[in-house]
Amino acid sequence: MRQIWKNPRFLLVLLALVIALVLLVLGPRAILNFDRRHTNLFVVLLIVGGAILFYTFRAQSGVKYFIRKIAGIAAIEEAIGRATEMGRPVLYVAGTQDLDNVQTVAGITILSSVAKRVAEYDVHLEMPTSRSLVMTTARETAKEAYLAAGRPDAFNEEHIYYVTDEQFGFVAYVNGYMVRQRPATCIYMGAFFAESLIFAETGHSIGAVQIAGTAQPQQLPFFVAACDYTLIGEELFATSAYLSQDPKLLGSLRGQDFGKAFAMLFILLGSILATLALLTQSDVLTQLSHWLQGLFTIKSS
Amino acid sequence: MIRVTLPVLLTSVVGFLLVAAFFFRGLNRVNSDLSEYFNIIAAVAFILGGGNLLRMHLDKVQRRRPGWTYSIVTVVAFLFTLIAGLFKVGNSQGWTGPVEAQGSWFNFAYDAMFNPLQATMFSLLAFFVASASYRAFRARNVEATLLLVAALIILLGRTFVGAFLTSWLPQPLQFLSIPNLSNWIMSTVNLAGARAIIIGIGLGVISTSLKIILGIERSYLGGRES
Amino acid sequence: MTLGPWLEMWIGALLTLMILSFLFRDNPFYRFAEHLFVGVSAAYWMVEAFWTTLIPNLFGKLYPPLVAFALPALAKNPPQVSRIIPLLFGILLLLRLVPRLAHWSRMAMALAIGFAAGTNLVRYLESDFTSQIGQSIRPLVVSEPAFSLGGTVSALVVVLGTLSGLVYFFFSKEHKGVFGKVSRVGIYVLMISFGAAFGYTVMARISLLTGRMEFLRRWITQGFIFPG
Amino acid sequence: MSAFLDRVGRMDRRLIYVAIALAVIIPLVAGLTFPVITTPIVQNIFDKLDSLPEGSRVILTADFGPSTVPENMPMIQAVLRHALHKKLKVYLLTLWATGIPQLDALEQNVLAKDFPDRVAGQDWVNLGYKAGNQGVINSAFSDFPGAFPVDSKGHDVRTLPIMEGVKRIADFNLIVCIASGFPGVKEWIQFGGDPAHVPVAGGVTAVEAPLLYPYYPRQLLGLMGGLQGAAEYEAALVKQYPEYASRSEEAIQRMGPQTVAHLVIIAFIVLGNVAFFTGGEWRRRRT
Repeated sequence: MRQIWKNPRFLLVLLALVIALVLLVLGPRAILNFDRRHTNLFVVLLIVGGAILFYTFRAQSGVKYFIRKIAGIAAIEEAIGRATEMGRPVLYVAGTQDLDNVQTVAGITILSSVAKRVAEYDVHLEMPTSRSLVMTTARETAKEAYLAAGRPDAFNEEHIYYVTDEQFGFVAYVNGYMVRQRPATCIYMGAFFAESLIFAETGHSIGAVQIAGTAQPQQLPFFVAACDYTLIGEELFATSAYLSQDPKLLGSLRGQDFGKAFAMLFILLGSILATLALLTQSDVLTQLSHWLQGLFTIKSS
Repeated sequence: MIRVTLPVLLTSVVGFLLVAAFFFRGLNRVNSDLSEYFNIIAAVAFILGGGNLLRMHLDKVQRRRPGWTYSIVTVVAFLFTLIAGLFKVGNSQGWTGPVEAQGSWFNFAYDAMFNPLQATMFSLLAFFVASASYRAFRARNVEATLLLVAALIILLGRTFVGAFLTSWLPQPLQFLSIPNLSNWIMSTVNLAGARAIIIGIGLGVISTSLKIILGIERSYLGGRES
Repeated sequence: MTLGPWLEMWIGALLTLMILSFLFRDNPFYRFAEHLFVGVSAAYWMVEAFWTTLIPNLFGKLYPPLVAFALPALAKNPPQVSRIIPLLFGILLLLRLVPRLAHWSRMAMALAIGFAAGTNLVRYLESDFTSQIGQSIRPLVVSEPAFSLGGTVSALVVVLGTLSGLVYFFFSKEHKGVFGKVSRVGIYVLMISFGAAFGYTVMARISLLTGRMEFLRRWITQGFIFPG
Repeated sequence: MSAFLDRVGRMDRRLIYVAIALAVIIPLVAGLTFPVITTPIVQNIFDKLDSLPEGSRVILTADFGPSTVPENMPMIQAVLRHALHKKLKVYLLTLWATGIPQLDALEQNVLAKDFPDRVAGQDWVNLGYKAGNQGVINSAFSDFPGAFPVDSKGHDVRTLPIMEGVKRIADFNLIVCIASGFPGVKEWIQFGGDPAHVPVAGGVTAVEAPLLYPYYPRQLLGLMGGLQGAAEYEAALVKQYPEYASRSEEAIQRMGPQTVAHLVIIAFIVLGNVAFFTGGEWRRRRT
């Protein structure tokens, strides 16, 4: 019973209570005022979110799921080992955006696993940040990770520091750091914009192993072209689960696969229906096709 | 208790409230208020970040550590711009004028130093795009070959060479000409690839956000069951 | 050209050359420009945050007369007591400077991360997941105004390309057999779209350098005439 | 020979940087220009405008701010010169508050200088800026004079001869939207072109173009993408009407460095692969 508030189920119940309380306090006006335009989104969230939670809790209660290997994630462990052998630092950049971007939060959760390994290998981890809030959170996360790895004394807060909010001022600094300290491994995890290629090309020029992960579609071509390994979009969000091997997190990946199957089913179903409606020109099929597409169309305000 | 559970609980409540604010019309003030709260916290965080930057460089100067002369440059530039901006030095309209007002020292720092440095760092991309193309577009395996061919077709399509190279094609085969092929790739294969990636990202964000809100993903707090 | 712009042109030109020198190799000139840029830009964003967030949104709303010296228009608004909350969280964050109370700063981080999770979840649910499925639902055949083979092939390529791309992202299923083959087609689609996107943006990058070279040409032609 | 190719395969980055720098500087200094071949996606716009009979009505929008003038301005100037040459009735307007200076610039640089004989309110009209984004198109769909009651000088549109017979968007023969974001080409297709069955052509910045390809060719008859698109339209205009050569080649001139830099990059890619196939790496992999 003592560990009650560690158990997610307890948290879930507590949450439901808090939310019900908030809605009651705000008065029935808010509850009755359900935004009809977002009904289809609410249904999609229930289905996809429900699947993710279902598989998460099933995995927690012991069900084992197959998880395919992702080369980029496996390479992270090797790359930290390489840095240790060469006695050179590991450079970690959690994107150039602030904590209100969930890709940055993903970069911080991956830092937790990377910092554990860095603590075990006792190699120097250097993490310049482009936002003050990211600096403070990353220091907290890394300190906890060193503690979990049993090496609290090895942690030095000075290695995680704020440089500047300016995207290209930050890149100018990191370029200088790379060519002078010559890190053996560069890990970029988070939201990047045009500066992605500058990191990757400078990193290549000093011969570092580079692993990048981002969910900014426009930057993926540059990371894929210039880095040794690239985690593409959704793979960035799966990295924390892979590295921590936490059954709950691995289970949620299976839930995400359900979401992909859901998307594929409706794209295929919808397209075939639209084709038949077009060819047969039958009213029934046309209405059905419009209805199905309407489910996934955003009603503008 | 304070170290892990309380923060996780706060994250959950804030997350739940924002999701609810999206679905219940009565709550949308929550969204605007919380985004202003975030901006304020991020602005206060500057004291920690900027303060640490200043302390780090001052420390380097005092201890004469290697590269300390350059740290003097950062400290002087930082203090000059900070004081010029906070006290609106040289601002024609005094305190009430916009901080970037023409003629103010802060505006001078922006026009003379910030702007050219930013534009030039950005322009380095022209060089790096060339060196990355030279190095990465090599037919090592099937994937790299497809990357190479697609890039070449689009690059050729952007110059007159593309049209010249395939102008000899007979009329029925003109759809294979480089300009048409590059338009076709952009509107079909590129579109399909982008759609698959974006749907995947959507799922990744929904899953990560749900795990954070329900306290399942808490490794950002170190995840130690303290 | 008067003295001010002439001086700014010279400083800009020298800094431009210092940054470009990095392409050759790291050198004292680049190192100077880099440290200068870090100092100026860090302070620049701090000042912006102060005058556009802290003054108008925190102090301006919490106790308007406090900011009357800079924003007289705000002075008569009634104080908004709710601004105590962000002030409180700001103070909690600053407790990091007090070692004994440092862990209280986690509450400010928790609020930020909760904000990220809540806002991103609904935005990506709407614009990235749901509406992309809606836009992918298209007839597989083009027969308006007349049957077009090209149009039909294109429609098929788009739908099948999207489906195979999604198959590549499956985590919990072995990429073997038919599933493995479709996944390979998926990575091929992704690689072609990355190559095309890379080729397409080269032009935008080149124009950045053209802009800088035009600036340097103006410096060379006009910079050496001392403003009278 | 293979030693040379091996070295080519692993050429020093700095050689590439020097080549790119020269590829930009030389055309800039020498004012080099290259033949610009108009591709179908831009030629369709030119042919459509060229095919319209005299007196046809064309909406020409300047939905972009000052920051994208280098890419968008050459497009709108070329289309305006072409429309005026064909004696079409041109209705200039913008849905961007920051678009007004661009409309005024068109009046000075194109209308006043090249077509001084054309009468405002009869051959062309500047309807200025209207707030409301796609809402403006929506209301213009059913009542165009209602959506744009006054022109940029404040005259009541109902008194202007050019507005005779103009009730709805369907009364127009073509919509050409020059834009850089929202509201832009997509909104003019969804709220104007499609419902009113009026053909829509677009001209956007290079970054925006890929997002609009899916609408081409059925909902969007043509699209100018970035400086390249502007240069292609200018090339088509000058080929058909050589008298505009001197005044309408702004984009073509700025395409000099772009074309050379692209050719240099293509050459390096080809060189890299030639060295790769003949050099050691390929043979080592094969044995």
